[in-house]
Amino acid sequence: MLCRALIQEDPFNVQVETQRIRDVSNKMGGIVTFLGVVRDFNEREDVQSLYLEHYPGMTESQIENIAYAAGKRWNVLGITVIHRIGLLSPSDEIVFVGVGSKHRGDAFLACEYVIDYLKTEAAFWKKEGTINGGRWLSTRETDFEAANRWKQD
Amino acid sequence: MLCRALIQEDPFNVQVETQRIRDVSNKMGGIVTFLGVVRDFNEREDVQSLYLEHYPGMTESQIENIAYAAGKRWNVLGITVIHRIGLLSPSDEIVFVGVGSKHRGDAFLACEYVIDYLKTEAAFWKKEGTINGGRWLSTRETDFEAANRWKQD
Amino acid sequence: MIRVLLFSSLREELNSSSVEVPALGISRISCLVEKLERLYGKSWGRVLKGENTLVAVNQTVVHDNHHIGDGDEVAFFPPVTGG
Amino acid sequence: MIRVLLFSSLREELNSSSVEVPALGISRISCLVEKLERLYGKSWGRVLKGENTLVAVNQTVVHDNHHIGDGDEVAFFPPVTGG
Repeated sequence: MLCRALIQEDPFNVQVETQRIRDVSNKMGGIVTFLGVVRDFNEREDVQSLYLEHYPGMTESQIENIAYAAGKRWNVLGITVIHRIGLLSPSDEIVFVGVGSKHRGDAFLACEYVIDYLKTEAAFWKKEGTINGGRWLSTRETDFEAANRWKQD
Repeated sequence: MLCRALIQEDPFNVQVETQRIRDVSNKMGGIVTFLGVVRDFNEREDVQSLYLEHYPGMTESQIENIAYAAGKRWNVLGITVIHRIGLLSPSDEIVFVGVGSKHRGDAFLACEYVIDYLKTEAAFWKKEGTINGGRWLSTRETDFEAANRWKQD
Repeated sequence: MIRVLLFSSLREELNSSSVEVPALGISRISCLVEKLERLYGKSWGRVLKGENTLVAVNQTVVHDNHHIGDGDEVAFFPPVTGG
Repeated sequence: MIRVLLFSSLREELNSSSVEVPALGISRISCLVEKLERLYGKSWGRVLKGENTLVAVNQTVVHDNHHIGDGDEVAFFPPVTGG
């Protein structure tokens, strides 16, 4: 299983990233991707910007750990995670999770697993900029519930 | 819910298609995509090409029906399905399913639902070209099982 | 007239992608198949009555010996294998 | 020395992203927090002992009053909100 974890300010290209996963193996049958988008209504209205901070070094290894845990649990051939940091605007892409596998069922499960754990375990922090100033977000209860589902086995 | 169903010989661009889904609504929070790839070992080895045929008119409306059924069942904002026809080679992308929604859980479920039903219900037929000649494929048992899961509610 | 379409392996086996037959006396799919057999030979009956052959009338798959008539489009094909 | 890192709202509240303190006499996180409080003021104790504050030692989140020592990197931050 090939894992690629990137944290960057620049945008990413979903076409390039999915083809890169496709080319990992000639056994590739399907690629499932999740693309997170900055919404303009996170916890309150009038979000004008989103600032993202991470813990250099730790965040990357947390993402790799999550990806390898997914690779142990399901039959996957390649996982790419790209998370943007810095200043973003509504409708910007913020996170890409791509999982390629021989059979699509594994790719769907592994992709959702990775994004669910990434949301609750990886060291990123979001600050919304609104017309009334900035505010650090708190973790959503629904994200904890999403991650906890994977423990019920 | 905005639905787009295309059947074409040309390749598609996943970056362009995901951005198109993203731009459907400013409430978009996440986009889940499935990308099917032509493998070189479908039911036997040495696959050199894959030829795809469809039933013009019927196939498009079947895809739209599947997409609208997904849109009734989950809270989704946009669904795009692109299926290629004609002559393809191993590692070519053959099908794209993209689902955008406010919350990612809906997008994951709807995307998997659409590809599962597309595999068992939509009028496409695949013929493998191998070094020993051509052979029409038969439906995989695992695809029927995948589609049947959605009936157990 | 009834428009008959054939797809995939059925098209290849019968070496035909579409034919038109007069609707006169044809009220059900079984009548249509008998007519096609008389017009084009026994192989048509064998293939169109095959265990795995599916039938769509006016682009909707039908599961029984459906009523058909003048102006209808009737398609025969094997199980689908897309995606 | 022990390297202390602060992230997100904690960094902003304490107006500092990293400090280094001598490791002498510091064997646990609680000792480190007391030392930081003495060096930089009560607000450090309040923020670092906050109910929602998480601690990582050498880039691994620890859940109790972990042992630490010379050369360790100790980070304090709020619950994560990525993705």
